Amino acid sequence: MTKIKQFEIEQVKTAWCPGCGNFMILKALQQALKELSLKPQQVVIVSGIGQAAKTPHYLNVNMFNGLHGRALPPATAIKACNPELTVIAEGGDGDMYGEGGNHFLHTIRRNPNITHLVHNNMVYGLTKGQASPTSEFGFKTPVQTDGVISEPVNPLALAISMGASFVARVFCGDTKKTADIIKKAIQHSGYALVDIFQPCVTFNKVNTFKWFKEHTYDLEDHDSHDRNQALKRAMEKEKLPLGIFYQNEDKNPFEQQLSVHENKKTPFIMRELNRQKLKELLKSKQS
Amino acid sequence: MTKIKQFEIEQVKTAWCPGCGNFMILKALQQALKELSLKPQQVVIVSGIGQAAKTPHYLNVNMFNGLHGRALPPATAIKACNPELTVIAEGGDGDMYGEGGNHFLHTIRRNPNITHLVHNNMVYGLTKGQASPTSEFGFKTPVQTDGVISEPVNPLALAISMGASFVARVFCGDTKKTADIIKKAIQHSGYALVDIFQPCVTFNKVNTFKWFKEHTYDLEDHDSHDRNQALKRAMEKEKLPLGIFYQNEDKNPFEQQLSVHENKKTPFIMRELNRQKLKELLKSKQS
Amino acid sequence: MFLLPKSICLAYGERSNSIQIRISDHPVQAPVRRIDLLIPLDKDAIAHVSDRLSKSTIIIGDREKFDTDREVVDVSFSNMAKEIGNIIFANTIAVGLLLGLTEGDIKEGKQFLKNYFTLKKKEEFIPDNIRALEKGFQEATRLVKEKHIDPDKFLHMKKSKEIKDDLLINGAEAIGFGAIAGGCNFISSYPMSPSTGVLVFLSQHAHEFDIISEQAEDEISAVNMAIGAWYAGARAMVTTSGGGLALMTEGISLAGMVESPMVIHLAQRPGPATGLPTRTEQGDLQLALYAGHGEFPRIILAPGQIEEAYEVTQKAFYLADKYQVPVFILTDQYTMDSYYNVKEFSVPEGKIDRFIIKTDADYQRYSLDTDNGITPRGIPNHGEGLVRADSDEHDENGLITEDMEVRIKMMEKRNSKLNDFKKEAFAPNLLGPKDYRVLCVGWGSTYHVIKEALDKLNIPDAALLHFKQVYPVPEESIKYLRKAKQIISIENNYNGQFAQLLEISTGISIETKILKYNGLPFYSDELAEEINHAISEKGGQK
Amino acid sequence: MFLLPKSICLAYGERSNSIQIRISDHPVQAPVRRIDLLIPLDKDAIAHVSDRLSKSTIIIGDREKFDTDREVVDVSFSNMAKEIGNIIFANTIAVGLLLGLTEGDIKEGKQFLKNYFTLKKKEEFIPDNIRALEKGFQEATRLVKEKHIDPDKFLHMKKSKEIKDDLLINGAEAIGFGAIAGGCNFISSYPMSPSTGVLVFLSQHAHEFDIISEQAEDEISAVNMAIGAWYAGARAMVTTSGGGLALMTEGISLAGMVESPMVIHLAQRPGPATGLPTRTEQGDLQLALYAGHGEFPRIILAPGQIEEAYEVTQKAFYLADKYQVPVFILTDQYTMDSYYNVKEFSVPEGKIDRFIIKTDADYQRYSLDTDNGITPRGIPNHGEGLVRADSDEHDENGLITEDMEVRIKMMEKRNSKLNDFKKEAFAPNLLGPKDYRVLCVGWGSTYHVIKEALDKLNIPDAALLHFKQVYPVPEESIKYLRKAKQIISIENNYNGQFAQLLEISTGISIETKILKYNGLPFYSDELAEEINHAISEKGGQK
Ligand SMILES: Cc1ncc(C[n+]2csc(CCOP(=O)(O)OP(=O)(O)O)c2C)c(N)n1
Ligand SMILES: Cc1ncc(C[n+]2csc(CCOP(=O)(O)OP(=O)(O)O)c2C)c(N)n1
Ligand code: SF4
Ligand code: SF4
Ligand SMILES: [Mg+2]
Ligand SMILES: [Mg+2]
Repeated sequence: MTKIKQFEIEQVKTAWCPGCGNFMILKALQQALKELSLKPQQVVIVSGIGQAAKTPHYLNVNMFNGLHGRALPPATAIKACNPELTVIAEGGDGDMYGEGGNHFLHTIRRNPNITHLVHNNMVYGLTKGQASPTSEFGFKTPVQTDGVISEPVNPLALAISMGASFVARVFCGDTKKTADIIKKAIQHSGYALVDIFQPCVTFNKVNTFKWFKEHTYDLEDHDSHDRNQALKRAMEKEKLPLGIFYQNEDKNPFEQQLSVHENKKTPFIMRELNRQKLKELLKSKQS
Repeated sequence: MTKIKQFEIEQVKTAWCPGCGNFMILKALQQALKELSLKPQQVVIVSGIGQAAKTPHYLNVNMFNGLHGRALPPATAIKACNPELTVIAEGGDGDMYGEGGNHFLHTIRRNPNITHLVHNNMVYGLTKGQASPTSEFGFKTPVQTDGVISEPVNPLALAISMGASFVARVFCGDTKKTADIIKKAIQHSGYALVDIFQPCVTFNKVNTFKWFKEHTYDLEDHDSHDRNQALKRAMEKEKLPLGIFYQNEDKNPFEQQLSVHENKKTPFIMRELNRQKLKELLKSKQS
Repeated sequence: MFLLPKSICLAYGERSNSIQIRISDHPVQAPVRRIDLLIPLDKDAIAHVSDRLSKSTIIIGDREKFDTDREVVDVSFSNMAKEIGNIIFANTIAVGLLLGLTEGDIKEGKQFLKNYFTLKKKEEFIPDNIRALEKGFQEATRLVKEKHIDPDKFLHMKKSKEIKDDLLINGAEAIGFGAIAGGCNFISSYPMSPSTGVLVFLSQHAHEFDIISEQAEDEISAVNMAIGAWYAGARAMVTTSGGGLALMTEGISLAGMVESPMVIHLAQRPGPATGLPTRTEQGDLQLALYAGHGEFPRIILAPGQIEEAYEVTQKAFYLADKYQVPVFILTDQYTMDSYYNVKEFSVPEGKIDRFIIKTDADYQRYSLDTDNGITPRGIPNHGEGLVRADSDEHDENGLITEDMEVRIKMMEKRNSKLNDFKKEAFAPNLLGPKDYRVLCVGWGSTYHVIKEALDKLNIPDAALLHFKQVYPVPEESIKYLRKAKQIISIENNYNGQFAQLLEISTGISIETKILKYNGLPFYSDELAEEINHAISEKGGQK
Repeated sequence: MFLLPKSICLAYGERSNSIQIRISDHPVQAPVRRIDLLIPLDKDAIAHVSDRLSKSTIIIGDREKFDTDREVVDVSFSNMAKEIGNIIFANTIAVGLLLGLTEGDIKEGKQFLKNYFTLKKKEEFIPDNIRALEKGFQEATRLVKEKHIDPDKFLHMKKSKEIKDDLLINGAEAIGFGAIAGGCNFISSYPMSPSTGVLVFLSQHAHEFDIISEQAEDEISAVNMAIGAWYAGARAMVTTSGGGLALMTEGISLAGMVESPMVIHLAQRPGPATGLPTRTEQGDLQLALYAGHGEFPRIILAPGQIEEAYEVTQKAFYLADKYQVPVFILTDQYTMDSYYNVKEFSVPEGKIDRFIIKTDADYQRYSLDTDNGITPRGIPNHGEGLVRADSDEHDENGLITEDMEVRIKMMEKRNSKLNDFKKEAFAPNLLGPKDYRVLCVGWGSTYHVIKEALDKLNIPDAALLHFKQVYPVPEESIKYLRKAKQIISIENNYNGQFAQLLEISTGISIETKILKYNGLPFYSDELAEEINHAISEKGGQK
């Protein structure tokens, strides 16, 4: 293993196809972490399974690469047990909005101070090209032979309507802006969603680099503290805005509301059982 | 078993507490079915597990009482296999928005022509009073001893933002209106959500009959075809509007998009394997 | 019950709304089929237990309510309760009546009510309940005075020093106490009968013991959260029942692969599917044994007594942490909801050993440089290293690999982790003569009931072998089973799941099985008959 | 492959990006360890298989690319491919080369390419692929001419009438065909390697055969949808792998309780957790056996041949419908992705028997008035009755009950449903001498490889007993196992799961196990050695 000085691993061999948007996301994430001057030891990336979810294998941080669709619950728990860690949950659109949809809903409700990065390539990459929850209506695949007949998930509208405290969308083609918004998401205190448009050059021949370029534009003149407006912008369909849609700094994060962190900051492994109280509680059960 | 003439079962013995709002919902549902002149044999109620989910035991219809949280997938499949059935999915707030949250999301996306009745008592009744996803902030229970610290799900806003084609909320205290809106939901072609405020007299001492009366009002002067407005109304918090928030008649239901129903209307059990085509397909694999 | 100072008692929810109380002048911890005194409070109660009534059963209740040929000593519970203000007070009146009949101490009864409602922060209920208790007590006096009832038919309760310091708790509380004593500081679960008691207990005491208690959106989230919590340094558990465990299956496999410790409390109820949510069964042993795809080691403990529930739960956290494997605690509705008094529990001394190291910069989470398969666990930001947990097959650093040699090594590493555990395994408990011919085999919640049945039968060459560790099957088992001429496996399920496990683990076949699967626990009197029958059928021979 | 008219071939994805082709003048359907000709296309390919190379292995490739001591016959695949326009054409060039070396018919090769891309609606790829094929073919001629290679080292392919009508399909297609032939008209699944092929196959042919194919949001939805579909009258299935099955566990229990038919195709891959997604294993037998809380019957089939995959899948729908139980089809990545030619499949004649009745007004879904536990199924709106399926314990009408007598009857009803199945069970297949001393036991995908290994060894008293029905263990098994002096269980897993199942089912212990768990299938040559070794160790004795 290389020395843990920075977030890049030297000579990393990825499983990604040449030209895949994931490389740009990896770079943007490394950039953001570097700019935040975090120590690799402080950062935990929790991921599911998929091409996107392989990202933590390719940079120098703590990693919890769990099950497909299940990154958010461990991420929430890790942050709850050690609020000093910077916790990022990362995965694909299938991972996070399909298999993991229920955790998406309920993590928004909890509002833990974690960053949620979703590589949205509108397809299942790793399993070779089936429709994902964000695939567009009519998108044809070997399984959806007549094209997708379900309405795609709009993760931004969903998150804003559920009261998420930071909601953004970026296109990985703009690495600088991607890095910048990831940075802001990490800095945000509370749950922060960054939906990242990512071309899959192998299995999505519709939503290509070119397509994303042509179908997106930067949010401007937008008050990211106005929830109704944020929702409206999130529901735009013709051209898809990029940027921070919504931000609410006043929501208390999940782990800060837990009584365990109220008086003590000691990490869990340093804590000891309160034997005296246990004895007292046992005594209270004397018949 | 009593004769299947109407939807009431004579001398039914429910497992519900005296005074529970579920009785009113049962009555409203029976009323709605009767007014629609449906035959009991045509109706299938699919439910999960919980006090609410026991409803189909207490009326004369076909019943698929499945697993906690899992009513929507079988309901969707039943409708897909036999579009002539009137399919209703019914359960509690925990059932449908907690355990079953992911199916809620994705059923909205599919838009099957089913009716979704959620008894929303803001608590887990059957398991004796833990918080549900709709429990209010601060609601205390034996598990949430410091009160709920997560933001409650707003099922209406969620459904509207996801593109649900019929979204309503009622209070079971008004049986007539409840019956009326259930009827409209059944008549609606596509997925129809009716979130039903229901007091749990045993485990929810906060959101009582009185509370619901005082905290709700009827939606008036509202254009239920304006999605942005519907969303705004759904997000109101001080007083909670009741009625049909949103309705979109132009969405093609899931099962009507399936090729199997395109040319034939024969029920599945009547269909036969096309042996000729199978022989041909096998032949195409000759090496 | 709380007023049974010279006796031991047992109670459990037998119908949705019934409770069995057994009072004796010597310790008893098992239910019996026989009913001496029945106080039916609702219309159907007599019918529900009709097959358990004998000629000598006394029935006390609202006579006019019941459509029965049997003699009912008339006490108008409903009217009395309504006088106090609500039909629900009938319960407390019945307790008062029982207290009166057994000549218990009403002062202590009142004190109990005060404490109970104060603890629940429902002080407003105290006065009416005390009135109800008194009413019942007086009613007992009347019944005796008016000769409706012969007081000598009842045990008279006297205070006893011997059990003065005993604890009166149920199985759910014992598991909760065991968890706290085992250093548990994280529980994530989804409510499910009969397992919820443990979640409630730990939530109630979260402040005192610095526990994070989170109700998850579903069981999948619960188990994945708990694994995350272990990863970050907590001692975490989940509590659930069969359906919930079914949903946790994939997460259990994750724990197996990332080599995470995990503690899973599984309170069984009758299945399949929703089954009988408020009844009892031992039907999910095989589910616990094989839950999770792929092959990895696990430990399954099944306490037979309330004391053991405390003991094995505490130990479960230690074992999980030490061996980095999932540890199951298998109980059932019967265990969860039964109370009896037990001797005071000892509180562990000394620091809790966490088996966690402060990492160096070159830390490898899955280093193969170990001779027992166990690589010391690191925790993020505790030391200079990085901690990489991976659900794919991985190399020593926790990075995904397809190297076949590494695959083989990792499979062997994971599956050898319990080799050392044998030394500290829980041996099965042999009760009765060492030179038995007949060996009754039980596991989990049937301990007391088999013991009592055998005590009743008093067959000189019959013994009980009880397992509180059901998997890995303890090595001593073979020795014990070999010695028996007839083995009788007793299980609260349909297929005799533990007998099957014993058979594959020991190669010894078990022909006699006593199985009960109607949702109720065994009764010691009924079981005694069945054992007797089984022995006479085979003559105590194989 | 497609051009091997006088031979049978087998291919499977052995690395993420490698394929093994075996060509022979007699039928072969098993992989071997030995490599005669290696065409490495990427840098690491030689290292990946280095332990399988012998002195006589010929390597053909871009010599400068490889850092190896071995002799490499230089063919510049990359340059040639780039000339055509893209590095991916290297594959087709390699095929052309192989075709040339074996003197195959280039015309048929071209025709295949045309058909293949036309079917995929990628006609634009045809011309370049044909050019690539030709290039490779010519290159073979050059190699022979310039004496870089001795053409006599290769089998020369000739057309054969015998196999003219054979089908060339893989396991995934065979399962798909079987499903169609079995009347499947509903599939709901979530993609997961290596099971997705079946979902894709049925989706591709949904129009022709009136199939609803729905990609669910997760596996939980998939299994619950499929049960709903059966309820409404469809013949439904799910296809998944271990992690997905883990998530379906609760749904399987639901099928058990509501007595729904269900067909579950489980394509195994190495676990635990994510494991090795593109590799093979037989590690989830016990998961399939015990998935689901509570106790209910099930059937598990495990085809050993492509023909059997077709046969048992078809039968699975019949059995599920008839016995109202979940039926598993257990395959693995090896089966899914392997191709070889097989004789034409027969298409079932006559109406598919649905075992469904038109209901009367007093229809009871769980009527106990049956002597085999099976109540005829009704379907909503088909007749006058109501159809009530309930996951709680229920009465004959499907209404929730807590009646203990009914509970017992329903448990016994459900668990007796397979009593009649014995008559139509799939007996195990005995290959080799009837008077064997050594009996090799296999199940599922190992059929051909064990058979070939035994053929190679040619030991007069060794036979193969292969199970395509693994549960319930067929009754004949005892008879077969008893006869053997030495039983050798051969499984692609770590724990010898089937051997354990045989032991509990027959009481016969199996001491010799040959297990492989590195993610690869057995090789017949390697396996022959191991069998030989196992026999000589024990001398063919118990
Ligand atoms: C329980 C489970 N179901 C299915 C899979 C198979 N699987 C792995 S990744 C994946 C989807 C990949 O799509 P996405 O999450 O969008 O990631 P991408 O590869 O596109 O980055 C699936 C279905 C799995 N590993 N586990
Ligand atoms: C998989 C699973 N988890 C948990 C349960 C236990 N359970 C039954 S009903 C219920 C919640 C009931 O709340 P809700 O859905 O709101 O219905 P209500 O009783 O309030 O009408 C729970 C947690 C279960 N049956 N299955
Ligand atoms: S399949 Fe798509 S998402 Fe995956 S690595 Fe290749 S291009 Fe990227
Ligand atoms: S617990 Fe609540 S929801 Fe359930 S029946 Fe009683 S009052 Fe109704
Ligand atoms: Mg994707
Ligand atoms: Mg509720």
